[in-house]
Amino acid sequence: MKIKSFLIITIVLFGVWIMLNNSFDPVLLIIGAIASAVIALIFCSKCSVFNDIRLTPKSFIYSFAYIFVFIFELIKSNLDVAYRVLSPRLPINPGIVKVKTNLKSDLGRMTLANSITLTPGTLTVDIKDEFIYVHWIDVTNKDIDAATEKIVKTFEKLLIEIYG
Amino acid sequence: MIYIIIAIVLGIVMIVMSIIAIHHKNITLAILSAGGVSLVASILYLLLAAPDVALTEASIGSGLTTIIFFYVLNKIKKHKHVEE
Amino acid sequence: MVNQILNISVIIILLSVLMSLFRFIKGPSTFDRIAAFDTMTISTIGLIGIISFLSGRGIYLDIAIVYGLLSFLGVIIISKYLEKSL
Amino acid sequence: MEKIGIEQISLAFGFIILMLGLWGILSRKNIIKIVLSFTLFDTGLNIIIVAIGYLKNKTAPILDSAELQTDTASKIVDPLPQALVLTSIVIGLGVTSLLLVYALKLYKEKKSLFINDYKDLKW
Amino acid sequence: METLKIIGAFIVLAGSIFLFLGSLGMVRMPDLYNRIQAGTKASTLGTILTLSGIIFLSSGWTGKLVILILFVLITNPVSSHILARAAHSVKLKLTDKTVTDKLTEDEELINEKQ
Amino acid sequence: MLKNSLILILILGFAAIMLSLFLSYTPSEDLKGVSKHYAEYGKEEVGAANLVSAVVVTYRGFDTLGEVTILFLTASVIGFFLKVNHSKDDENTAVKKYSEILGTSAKILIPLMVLLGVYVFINGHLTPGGGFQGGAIIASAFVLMFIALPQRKISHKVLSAVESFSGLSYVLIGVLGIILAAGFLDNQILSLGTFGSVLSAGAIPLIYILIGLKVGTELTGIISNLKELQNEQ
Repeated sequence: MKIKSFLIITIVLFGVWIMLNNSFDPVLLIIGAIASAVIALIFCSKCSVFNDIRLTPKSFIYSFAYIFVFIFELIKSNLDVAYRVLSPRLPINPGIVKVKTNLKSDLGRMTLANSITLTPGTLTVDIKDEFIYVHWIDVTNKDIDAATEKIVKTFEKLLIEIYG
Repeated sequence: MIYIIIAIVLGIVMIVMSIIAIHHKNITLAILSAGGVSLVASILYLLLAAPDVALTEASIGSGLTTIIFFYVLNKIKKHKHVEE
Repeated sequence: MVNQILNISVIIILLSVLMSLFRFIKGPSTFDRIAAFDTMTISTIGLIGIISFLSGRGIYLDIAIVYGLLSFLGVIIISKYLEKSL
Repeated sequence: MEKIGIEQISLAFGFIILMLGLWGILSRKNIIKIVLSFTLFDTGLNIIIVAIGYLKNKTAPILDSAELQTDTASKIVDPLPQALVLTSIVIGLGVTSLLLVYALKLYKEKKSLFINDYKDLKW
Repeated sequence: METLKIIGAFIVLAGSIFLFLGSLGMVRMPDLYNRIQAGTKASTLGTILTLSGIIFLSSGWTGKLVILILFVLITNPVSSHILARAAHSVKLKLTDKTVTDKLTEDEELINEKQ
Repeated sequence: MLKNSLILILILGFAAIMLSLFLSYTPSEDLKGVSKHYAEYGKEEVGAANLVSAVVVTYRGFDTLGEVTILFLTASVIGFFLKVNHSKDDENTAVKKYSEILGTSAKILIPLMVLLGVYVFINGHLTPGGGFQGGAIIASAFVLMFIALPQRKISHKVLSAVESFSGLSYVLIGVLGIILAAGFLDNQILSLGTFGSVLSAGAIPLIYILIGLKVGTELTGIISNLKELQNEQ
């Protein structure tokens, strides 16, 4: 299992290296490969962030779907912010609610929390075990299940296919 | 022309931040503002065609100096709460 | 044409920097000021991008990357310090 | 408006920040604030040096395109002040961290950061 | 080619308008959490749009700009989450309009049990 | 009150001097003197695309050696002042307030930041940046590690070993310059290569790698000394 995490990190770092340098000079590629392998060995010999990623075709399809859903939600959330900021009497009704998530993997939980922060009217305040505390700018329902249905479900059903 | 406007606005930001850094009672905020002065100064260096200096100022002058300030302040505050 | 539109966007970004500066001066608590600082630095990343296009030097983008990372680190440090867990 | 360039503006702001830093060093009572003013002073001085090295309508001294590699001297700004400022910033970090550690040590001795409490060398 | 550049310039303009809205929210909103909400979302999309507009304008820099966009996308929500969390842990007051605060209730429950 | 007015008079005097300097300042049109030499012949003599790097590492290499020495002395003095006793009662607060999201994102960001530092100092002779900046970025990555993942430890022995090794090699390269080329810290001990590629500019990339490692480990050492002091009573 360790070797998989190491390989993924090396490949990611190598990709970043190529994009930073913006050239395919063989000397640069060799230096980059060595540097990425050494960094991955030093900093990620124990960490297991990327272990939970499923490398199946299905998960790739879901990743693409996730990216599109995310961009759509991001634009929607900005229009929402624009509406709230520009309207003269500030239509807000804020509060901190509690929602529940079934995700287990670290990376999945981080992605979920970041997505919640960037989607309309919500901000992750804290995450404890399976509960996420969310600051919601327009509380429509204080109940856990109803809030979960509204805030989390769009992303979770995609993320659970990618990270398991 | 546009560079002159950018430089004037950045200069105003820098002066306001340095006045806060010197005169505000809250010392956390003073350190943050001093870091902000360095961070804004690095854009001014960029306008003055000095990218090397800008990179150095952003990484060393702003980043590490602020970090060391906060570590020392944290150590001092552990002994006793010092508000100026 | 392109340069005129870019000049307008630079002026809008500068206005937004000044407005964040207003919150930075006024903000009742320290946290409000940190949030204003964060917004200000993120806006300046866009400003650096436009400056590097107007000067025609792609190497200026390196500074934007370092700048973004270090402003992130600054916000983390100061929040952790205020939370008393540095 | 034609005559005023970005270098004069930066020079003026650099002078103002340097003055503010000097004012802070001389008038503040808290040691941390004095060190902070010292870093401001440093920043102002660096801005002045870089602004003096700037030449109108010229670009950064990094020859990454073929166009810049011929007749270089008429196309770039002065690289020498930039190199000196680079050294100055790094040494500024060293000096600042030393000052701060001294302040920490002083605080442990006297339990105070207030400069008027240190009267040992006053006659 | 020219139209592509003009499209890019308009994308940059849209990005700067979002950045402006973010700062406006920073000024107008009544308490810290709402300010962070407006600030983070608008500044993230604003920066992304600005940088991707520059991709249209100057195609040679795509790699670095994509890296920059990814960095912003990872770091910006994390920093606002940490800020909100720290503010809540030192019990910063929420605005009077607040309807509910489940996190404080839960923390009080835990403290009572101990 | 008297003191404040004295300070004010002093500042005003300085301001008058500065104002006269500012008013008499006339921007120059062209490079003069030694800068002109650097700009015209830097390409053939040093072979670095970034002329600032050429000045810092080769033309004024002694300054840089002194700078590295000053940083080393600072780190030693700080280590001497803050005698660390490795106590065990540590980090309860840090672990209690450990944030999961920050931890996960730090696990992704730390390798990326270190890679960015490596990029900055390997390309020091082509793009803005160099050993000092790259070292500072690596040190910032370690700071993020200290904050976000308090359970991870770094070994001081490895740090000081890397630091001593790179400092020694830097001086050795300087001495090699006396033997193989024109003088101390001359970069022509390796061939200049094609202008604008990675392996060009003689010894500059090598020197920048060494400086980067040295500065990075030194600054990390300073910060970790300051951090471990937190636990001492």
